[in-house]
Amino acid sequence: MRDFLLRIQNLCLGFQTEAGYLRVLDNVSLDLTPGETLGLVGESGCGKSVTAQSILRLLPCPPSRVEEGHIWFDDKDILKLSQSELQDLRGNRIGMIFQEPMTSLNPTMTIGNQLAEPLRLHRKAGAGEARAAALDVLKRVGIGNAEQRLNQYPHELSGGLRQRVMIAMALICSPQMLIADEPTTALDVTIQAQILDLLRTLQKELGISILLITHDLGVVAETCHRVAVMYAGRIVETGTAVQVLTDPQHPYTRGLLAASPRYAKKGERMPAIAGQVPPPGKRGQGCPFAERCPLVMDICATMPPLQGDEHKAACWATKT
Amino acid sequence: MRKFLTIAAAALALAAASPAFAATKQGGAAIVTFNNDLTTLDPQIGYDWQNWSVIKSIFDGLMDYKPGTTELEPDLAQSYTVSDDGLTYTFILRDGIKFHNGRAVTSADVKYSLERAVNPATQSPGGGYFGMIAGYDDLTGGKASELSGITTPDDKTVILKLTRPDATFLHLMAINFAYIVPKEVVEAEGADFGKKPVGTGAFKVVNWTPGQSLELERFADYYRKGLPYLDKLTFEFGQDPTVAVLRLKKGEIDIVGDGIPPAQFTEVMADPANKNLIAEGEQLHTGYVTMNVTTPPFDNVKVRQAVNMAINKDRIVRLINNRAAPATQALPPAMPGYNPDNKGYAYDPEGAKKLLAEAGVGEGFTTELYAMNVDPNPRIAQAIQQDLAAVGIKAEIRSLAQAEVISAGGAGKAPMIWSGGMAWIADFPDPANFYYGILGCAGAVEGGWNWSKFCNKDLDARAEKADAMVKGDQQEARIAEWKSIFDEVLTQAPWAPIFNEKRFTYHSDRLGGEAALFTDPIHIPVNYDYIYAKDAQ
Amino acid sequence: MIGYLAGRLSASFLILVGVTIVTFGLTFLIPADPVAMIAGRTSTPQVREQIRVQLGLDQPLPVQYIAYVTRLAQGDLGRSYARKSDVGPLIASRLPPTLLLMLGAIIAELMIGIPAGLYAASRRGKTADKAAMIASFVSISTPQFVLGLSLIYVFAYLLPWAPLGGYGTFSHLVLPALTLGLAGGGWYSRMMRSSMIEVLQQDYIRTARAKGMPEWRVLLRHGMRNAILPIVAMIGLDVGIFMSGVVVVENVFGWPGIGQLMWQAIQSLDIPIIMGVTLVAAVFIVLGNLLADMIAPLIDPRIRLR
Amino acid sequence: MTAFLEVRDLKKQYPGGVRAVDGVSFDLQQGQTLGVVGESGCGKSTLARLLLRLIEPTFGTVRLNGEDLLALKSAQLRERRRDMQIVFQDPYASLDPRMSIGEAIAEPLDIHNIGNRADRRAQVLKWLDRVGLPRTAAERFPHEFSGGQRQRIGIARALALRPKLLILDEPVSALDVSIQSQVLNLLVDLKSEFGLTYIFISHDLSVVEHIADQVAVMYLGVIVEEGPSQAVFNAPQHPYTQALISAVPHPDPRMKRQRMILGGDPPNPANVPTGCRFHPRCFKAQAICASMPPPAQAMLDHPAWCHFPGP
Amino acid sequence: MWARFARDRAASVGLAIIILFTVAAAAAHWIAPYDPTEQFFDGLTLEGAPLPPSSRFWFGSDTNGRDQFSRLLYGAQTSLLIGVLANGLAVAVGTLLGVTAGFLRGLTGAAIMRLTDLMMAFPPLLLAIALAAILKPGIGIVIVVIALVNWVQIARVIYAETTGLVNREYIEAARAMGAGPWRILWRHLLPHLVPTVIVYATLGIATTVLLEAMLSFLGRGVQPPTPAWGMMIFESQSYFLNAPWLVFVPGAAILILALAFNLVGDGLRDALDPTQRGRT
Repeated sequence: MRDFLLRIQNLCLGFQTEAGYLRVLDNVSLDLTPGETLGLVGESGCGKSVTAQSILRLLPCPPSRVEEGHIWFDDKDILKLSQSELQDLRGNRIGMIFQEPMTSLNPTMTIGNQLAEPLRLHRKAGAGEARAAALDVLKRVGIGNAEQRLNQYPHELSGGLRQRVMIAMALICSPQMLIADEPTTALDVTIQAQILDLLRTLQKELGISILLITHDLGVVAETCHRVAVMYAGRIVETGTAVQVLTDPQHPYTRGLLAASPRYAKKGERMPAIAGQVPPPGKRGQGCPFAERCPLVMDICATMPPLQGDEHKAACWATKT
Repeated sequence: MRKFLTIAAAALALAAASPAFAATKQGGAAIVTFNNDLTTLDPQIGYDWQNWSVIKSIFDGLMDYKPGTTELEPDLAQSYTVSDDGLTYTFILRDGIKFHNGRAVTSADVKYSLERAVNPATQSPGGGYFGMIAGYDDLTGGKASELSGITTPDDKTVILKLTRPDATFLHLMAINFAYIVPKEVVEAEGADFGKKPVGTGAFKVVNWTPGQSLELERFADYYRKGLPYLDKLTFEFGQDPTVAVLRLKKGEIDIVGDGIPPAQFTEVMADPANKNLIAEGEQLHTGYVTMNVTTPPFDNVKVRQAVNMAINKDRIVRLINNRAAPATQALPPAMPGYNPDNKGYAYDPEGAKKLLAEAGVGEGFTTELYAMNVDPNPRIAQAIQQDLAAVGIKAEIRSLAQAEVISAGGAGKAPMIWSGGMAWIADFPDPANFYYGILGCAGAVEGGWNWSKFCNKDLDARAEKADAMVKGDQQEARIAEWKSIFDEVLTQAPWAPIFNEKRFTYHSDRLGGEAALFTDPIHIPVNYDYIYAKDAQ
Repeated sequence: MIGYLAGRLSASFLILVGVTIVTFGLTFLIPADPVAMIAGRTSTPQVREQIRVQLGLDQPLPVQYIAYVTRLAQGDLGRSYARKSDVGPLIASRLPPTLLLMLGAIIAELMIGIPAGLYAASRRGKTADKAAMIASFVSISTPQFVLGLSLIYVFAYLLPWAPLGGYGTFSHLVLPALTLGLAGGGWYSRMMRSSMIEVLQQDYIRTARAKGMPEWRVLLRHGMRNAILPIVAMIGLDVGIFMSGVVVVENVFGWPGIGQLMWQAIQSLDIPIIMGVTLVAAVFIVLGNLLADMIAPLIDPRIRLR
Repeated sequence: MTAFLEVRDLKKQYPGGVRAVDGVSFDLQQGQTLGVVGESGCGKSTLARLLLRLIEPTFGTVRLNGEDLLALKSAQLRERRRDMQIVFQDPYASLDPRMSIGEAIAEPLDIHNIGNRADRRAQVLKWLDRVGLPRTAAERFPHEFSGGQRQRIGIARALALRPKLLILDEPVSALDVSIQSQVLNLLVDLKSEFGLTYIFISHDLSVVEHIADQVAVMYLGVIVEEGPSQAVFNAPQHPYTQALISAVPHPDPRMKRQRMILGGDPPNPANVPTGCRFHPRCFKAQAICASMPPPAQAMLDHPAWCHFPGP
Repeated sequence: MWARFARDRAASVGLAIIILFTVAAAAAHWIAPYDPTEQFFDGLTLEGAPLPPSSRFWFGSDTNGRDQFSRLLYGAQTSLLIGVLANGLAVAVGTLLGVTAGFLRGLTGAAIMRLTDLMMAFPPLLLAIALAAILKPGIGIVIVVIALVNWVQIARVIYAETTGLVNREYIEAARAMGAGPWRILWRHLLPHLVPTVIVYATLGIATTVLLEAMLSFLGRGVQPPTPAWGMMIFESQSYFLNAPWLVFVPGAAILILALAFNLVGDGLRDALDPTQRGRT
């Protein structure tokens, strides 16, 4: 039995809209062990960001609603925590960073104040103590001129630096877990390489668990121990990074890998997955990928379960 | 009761009650409210109804009127003599008259004050009154810096030489423009003299916060011993009269300076608690409609008469809560020269139509009626408009700021003007004051105040002849002549007289004094020098 | 930052010069002859002519304008025709009540607008939100003189809780300040609501929540400061709106400020006062905008870059 | 032979000293695809707009089929725009949200007075078919479509005028991988079908590698390396190109590569370093790099602007 | 769009009120019990005070003894006319100048914006008096003056929006297609400004009526005895304690009409936005 830090069980979640209730997460289950990096991959609209945000219950409620499921963190169900218990968890035991370092920092507060905020909140740190800690963490995430940076505002920093500040802010209370929601998507490749390198280093040094949300299989390959692939609100494949990326079982994962321009032959048509991701509300009872799937069968009208041991896939066509 | 309150009766009452004055004790204070701020307290400059009475309590002139009446008496002058030809007046000043700054008044101050009024540099609106003093033209023309007609042989004597006899001259020595000011203070303060006035009057200024309040204090060295009665007199500004009435009911203030606002008039009058608190009196006032006689169709006397007949004065009087009496002629009833036998034009729309037809405008015409834009004037104008419409005259109303109406009137651009809000309240109680500026040729020039542009050389000559009658025994004949002049004016009909306004002063129960003091025809509205505080008695 | 301020200052100066030109030009179109107002009913044409020369009205317009500006530069705003006193001190004595009233109105509108907007934003789409927004429309739709009279009628006449008018104590200030500020409060509540709703959707609000901040601190510490920017810009414009508003409100309440002065001057067409108040009002409007320009970078450091 | 598109020393300088594009020259033959790669702020999007004169260049020449575009008067230029069109990165921002799809696709025809209403309507339907959208799309509005569909609309609109040159400014960057490959395929198909010439601008090297015949690598407003796609990707000469290629993550976790991680921040066009613009971040930098701009050095078969080119 | 609008209950109520007022104004001649200018002899008490509401005068009589209800109905004509035309003109001028300044920028744009700065620093009343001195008083001048005073704020808002829109990529796309400036203005800028324009066209009603009252008072506006709501209030302002119906009846009419326009404006803004169409 593995020792789980975070365990999401059968999470079903949706939004109440004018057009009615739309389910966006369907039976999502995930495990994260201490010191592990789990990649959650999928295309836009697949529910990966919603999953990440639901862990810290950051989705406004209403319109969002959890139909059923549990999110266990350290043997407590986050979904049942009181508001103050939840606030004690956020930023303190679980840190989170977002896709847009540009807009995720408050433009009207200095870096120093924003960094200090979690410490003052959770540790009741004094101003001097918080400042020292902020300096320390800025250095740790590789920001030079830390003293000077503390007094600067977000707009005075480049995108890469801002993302480092975000990471520093998430780490300042030494959390057990970090949720990184598309942390490099808005960055240039050379900067992306820096940030991914930083995440790897930090994880080795601090031993924290990371849930990394991304759409880029390359990022997963370079950073994650294990991977979960999401499609239309469901986990369709999960396993170690090597298993999933070198021996994909689900036709969607396969298609995704094949569509990467890396693998396409010059001058040839690229292997593409036809069609679109069905939007929430137009997802039936069966396999959501069925309408785009080359291997579609009659049985696909019912949802296949995740099958397998370590490497699981939710597809009728694949043997496990 | 109301009959008792006519001017003459009030004067009698005052005279009869005069021993009681001796018993009146000094002390106490009163608060008067005004909506608008006071403009200036400079006697040579101040010329609106609001500062008029306040100036009278701070300054004095050679002559004055008996309180509550229109009867002349010497004031700072102990006595005066008039030469037989009526061209030389000699005034002897009283002893012991001091300015508020402690300096004694001399004859030089009188000369300086009159010259100051005439000198164009002062920009006095009343300088023109003194045109009969010798040297006037030289001073106004910039050829002299003094009035050659005024000499001061000694500290107490002032001799005034006139270029023509003028029966109104003693009245002129009693109006504010002729009040005595101390030269050294005027020169030291310059333009600020109107804000920090120093006079010889019953009250002196203690503090003036523009827009808020003016505090006056009894002048201890006032030459009339025992006067004034009040120790302190405070004016509060920016007080809406509606609010002021409510505050008076609560006992917070003593006099509603602006009078009872039309909106509350009926309610206040109906309240039995106010029975003894409202003083009613007449004013030397006529409200009238001018018709520009130089432009058609008002160049036709029949049209002007028709207008006189078309207007229902009774209804207009009711519109302003009966605070006036329908006017029959240009002069108000309390003015010498008023002809009680002349009933003027009766309301007769049919007759008016007939006259219009005779004048060749039977099908009616379109014209403009100017009026000042402050209540109740636009309402009165609308009432006139409706009456005119009934006889076929379509008058568009131009409801404008006072200055614009005056400008339009002066320029002769206004076919008809309703005079309300700018109307003639006499500066002194003499028919002459109702003639030259507003009905004579002198006023019928560009910028003048004769808005009808009515200029009748014969009448002017007769008026001058009447005013040359200066001797005591000629006075009856003089007034008779004026009466006939004004009868002729009525026939020529440059105006349509509408009503004579009455004044109602609402005061607190704390204040005492004859009703005539609260509706003084000279100290409009209140003679502050003689009213007293009941709680000091 | 210094360049930014210098630019704002020189622009402000140009506006003031423009105001003097336009004011001066417009007053010549007003059909009231100052000489007639000064000279009075007994004056002779001779005296009137002399006064005309004294006032310099016989000079060509550009000469008169230069004389006017020269006097202005020396701090001389001219002399009132109707009030026979210098305009400068007159306005100076009327300014404190007006500034007090405007301050009261700004406080009133902020105290109404910001909490109402915040509350509506936090209850978005609920009954409370809708009620607040209807209320804001009512306050915007009410003409000030109707509002002022209604407040007097109810709170000073029917229920004598406040004085009927006048100046002096705090209780005198309440109704006029409310009258002047209520419409602004309506505007602000709408602006604050939409601005706050926008801010609440920003990523950094999510960041703040992810840090574990209690909701009220998120609203106040991260939300307010960012949402208030458009309102700060409005406070500058408010000065201008108030400058018109005080004319009405001061009259309704007998408040001895420059609004009342202006109203009386307009009624008597006392041109020097009209010009003086216009100029002083323009100075305050310009100062108000300048102040808003200076406060904005303190709230949002990004503006310093401009 | 003159090139189809000839660009010489093109410069755009903004007030305040920002040198967004600082002397770019290249030739492009008809039917070819030029890929322009670089990171944000390198000037590649400005270059696209300069070529179309959506931004007025400060200096330089652009010749299309021998005609100097920069000499055209504005009316002539608008006319000439029939020949060259652009597809933007953000398909949502580049479609007027208040215009239906049909109106949007018909607009270029409308502008150039091509055909009557019915003709234009037919064209709209034809192009909808061609880019793989349902005909019902004509009546709908941009917000009703997904990113990939919107980009198809953008392409249809650009092609409606049958241009010769199509500039694609990051056309697939905002799209998901599975959609990206669909759009790339569509672009390849359209190019051969209509004989188009492409300038394909992207920060994504693998996409450029796939689609481009020629590649130009831009850094801080200048081209640092240029050549046939295969040559540049297989044997990059400039250290920046090398770093760029190595920074792209590869979706095979078993591939253990030696990665070059560039230090420092992305370049700032308001503050261009002296000498070689790349020297502050370069692992090969020497003294000369800070003082002298590097000349073009052709190693193997393509030029790189570096003092020390080569692997 | 109409379906969306109809679903907005507040806006529908607003529209109903506007229609009701418009109909009442148009039919004033048939609905009004009396001539609005007739000063009745029995319209005042013997002491000359106006009469409170009664069966003879439904909303009481005014200080000249005229029927307040009839004046209110006829006044609706004037006030609606002024409100709609003056605001329309102001919005047209403001939009035109704002768009021009935002679209052209450069010298023209700067000149227009400096003009707005100047106008903002300037009391509208003075402008009104001076202008009125040249023009003949009446409804026309009220409309012109109000337009001149009110365009400024609209121009600034439109300018700000235009500068934002001009930088949008779809404008660039239109230019790339070869669209000329006029086309961009008409097809791509103005449609986006319509919601703002509508909101301002409706929000200004209350201010407009106030200005009308002031101008009428100064003798530049509606000439007596023609009734207009603002003037009706101003005329009887001092009677509000003793004859409150004189102030509060037309006051309520202004408030209700302005509120109705505001509600409709708000509703239209939401309904006109196609990004909201069919959206959840």
